[in-house]
Amino acid sequence: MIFSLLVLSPPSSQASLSAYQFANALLLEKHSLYRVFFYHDAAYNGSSIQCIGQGEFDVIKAWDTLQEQYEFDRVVCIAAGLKRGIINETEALRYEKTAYNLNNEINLAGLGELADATVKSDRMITFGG
Amino acid sequence: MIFSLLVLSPPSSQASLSAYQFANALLLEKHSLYRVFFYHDAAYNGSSIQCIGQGEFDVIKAWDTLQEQYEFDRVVCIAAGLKRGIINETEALRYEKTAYNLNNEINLAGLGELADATVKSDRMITFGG
Amino acid sequence: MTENKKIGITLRHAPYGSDLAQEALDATLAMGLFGQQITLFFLADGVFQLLKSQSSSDIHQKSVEKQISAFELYDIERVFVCAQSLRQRNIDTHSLCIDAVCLSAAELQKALSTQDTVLSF
Amino acid sequence: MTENKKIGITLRHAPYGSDLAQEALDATLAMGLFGQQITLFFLADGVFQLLKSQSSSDIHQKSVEKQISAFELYDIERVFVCAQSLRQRNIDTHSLCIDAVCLSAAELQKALSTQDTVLSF
Amino acid sequence: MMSHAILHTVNQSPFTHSALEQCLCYTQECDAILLLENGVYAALLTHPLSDKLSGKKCYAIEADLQARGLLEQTLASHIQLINFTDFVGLTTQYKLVQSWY
Amino acid sequence: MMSHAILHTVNQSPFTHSALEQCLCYTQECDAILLLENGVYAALLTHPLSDKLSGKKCYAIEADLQARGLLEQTLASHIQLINFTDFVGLTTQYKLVQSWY
Repeated sequence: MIFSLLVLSPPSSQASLSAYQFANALLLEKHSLYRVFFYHDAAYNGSSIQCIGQGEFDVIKAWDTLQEQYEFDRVVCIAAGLKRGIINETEALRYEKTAYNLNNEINLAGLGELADATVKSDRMITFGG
Repeated sequence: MIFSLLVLSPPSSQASLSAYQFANALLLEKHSLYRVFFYHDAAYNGSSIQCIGQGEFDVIKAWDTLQEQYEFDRVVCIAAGLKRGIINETEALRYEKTAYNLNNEINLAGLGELADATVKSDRMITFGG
Repeated sequence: MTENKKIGITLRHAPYGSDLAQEALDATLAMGLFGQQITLFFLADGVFQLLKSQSSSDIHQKSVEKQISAFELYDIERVFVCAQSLRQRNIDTHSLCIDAVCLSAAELQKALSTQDTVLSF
Repeated sequence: MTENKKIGITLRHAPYGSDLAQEALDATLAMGLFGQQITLFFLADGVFQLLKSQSSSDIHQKSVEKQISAFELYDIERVFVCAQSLRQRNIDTHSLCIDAVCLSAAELQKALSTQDTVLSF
Repeated sequence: MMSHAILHTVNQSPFTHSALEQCLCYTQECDAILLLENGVYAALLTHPLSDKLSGKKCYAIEADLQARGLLEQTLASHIQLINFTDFVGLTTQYKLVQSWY
Repeated sequence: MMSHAILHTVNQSPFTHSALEQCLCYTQECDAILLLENGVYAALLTHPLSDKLSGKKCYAIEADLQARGLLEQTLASHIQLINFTDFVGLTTQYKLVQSWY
């Protein structure tokens, strides 16, 4: 089956870990993952500059590793990302910000990508809270 | 009276606005504000690269403006900031990150600053949720 | 996106306490824009989003009521609201800012189960 | 910090669902380190933090039980837990990982009101 | 100033979250309760804790009621509507502030 | 695959949050409920919705019970403990997944 995930929770919430664990499990089961759409405070899962202590789990890095093994799309909603300070170089220039922090493996894109994923996937699972 | 605030909520939560409105009101009433300590997901209130649309309220910028008018301390807990990707130049170098995004008016400091504020203030008010 | 799917969107959170309700409505309008067949389910505290006379400028947030009033422009016409949730909160249907269809919990469950997919806000 | 204040810390959230409980306990230990006179109040779902036999490696989080076991080292000895919250959750005091003093809601209210300040987690 | 009284703030909807219920559990006679943000939905008359609340000194942030369209609804009459300046004043009158969220 | 059945996920503690109560309101016979994260506290026997839950097909993520020390407690016997692979399997068996959080 084709899955997509809508993630709404920041890394501090276990729901963002559950989303990753669900993605990992479905890919191991030979299902395919079309897109993971990070919205609301889940936009913070798009950072590239989180500093995780040794021995602690880095959920963003875990997504990176999963994406190296399997093909799927990771998107941070551009509107959600902008207002939370998760931006790429283009937006940093446009808004005259001194830095950008979007993870290289993630796209900043509009809500159309959520609509597209909802239509093209057999299952859309929401992780919130 | 001397106040300090412990803020636990991200900018997406109204509690972070309430903290600002409370600070603004107490300063107008000629009380003094010793420290605002951003902890847990409130660390995200330390970003300098949020991009807020025209006509929308930017709570981080509002804190900046308030701090220009009155003297008080704004601290993001360093442990909370590091794991959430709210870092200054020093930490970016230490952790070999490509960017840093901490607001210039905010210090990254340890929980001792929370203990200090709790002891030195007549009132410590928590804004969470 | 040529397929046409029945997409249910559940909205269960009170507005303003966090911006989840606003962002959920933004997503709803975007789904409408992309020509999908959308049904909205306002449940539990989500019914508070539908109240008339919201005036949120003093708390510096954009009005959820205004977002909801734009539904028609986006061809979002199937709007269900939970009668029991309204009753528990003492909200009369005259206090709602749009014409929503009041359904019982059982009817809502049934309507939800006929969707092809659901986004849970 | 020469002053010595009576600082109450209320802990009301279940562990692991978010890292709030962990961060609250980190703050608690830091307050202890700074030699303040601390009293902890485990209320409502906060009592779940005190359960024995937590094993959180499979959900990739550090153990709240371990943090709590460090209280003694930090001279945090006044630990109150709400008897009613335990009872509602069917938790026996033998299932707790530290010796906490069980108090009624009224006693807890009274103990809280004698603090000089409170941090609400 | 009330030397042993507590100001309790509640910012979650009583229809969804137990914050107010918890608060009422640990509140004594001389304490006061301030409803703000989504906590102001407790000013509606019908929620299950309305009776319990009516015995307490209770305040609510008016701007939060206004934002949510609640000023047009039937509200508990004993709840006093205030602004943030009043909120600051309350925190100076009570020795402690406990936040329920 | 059950063509009109829904898998409901609940990740909030039933002692603090109404997510499970809301879920039970909109659940029919053929639906199933999956408890995860703080939702697994609903596996404790004493919470007020325990009876209602016992009539439903119910699952819980074992790692979440283990993390919270709940495997040592008395749990509702009809709840089936599963892992994330099983969770994925369930989502393929039910047409829809509604998340209560």
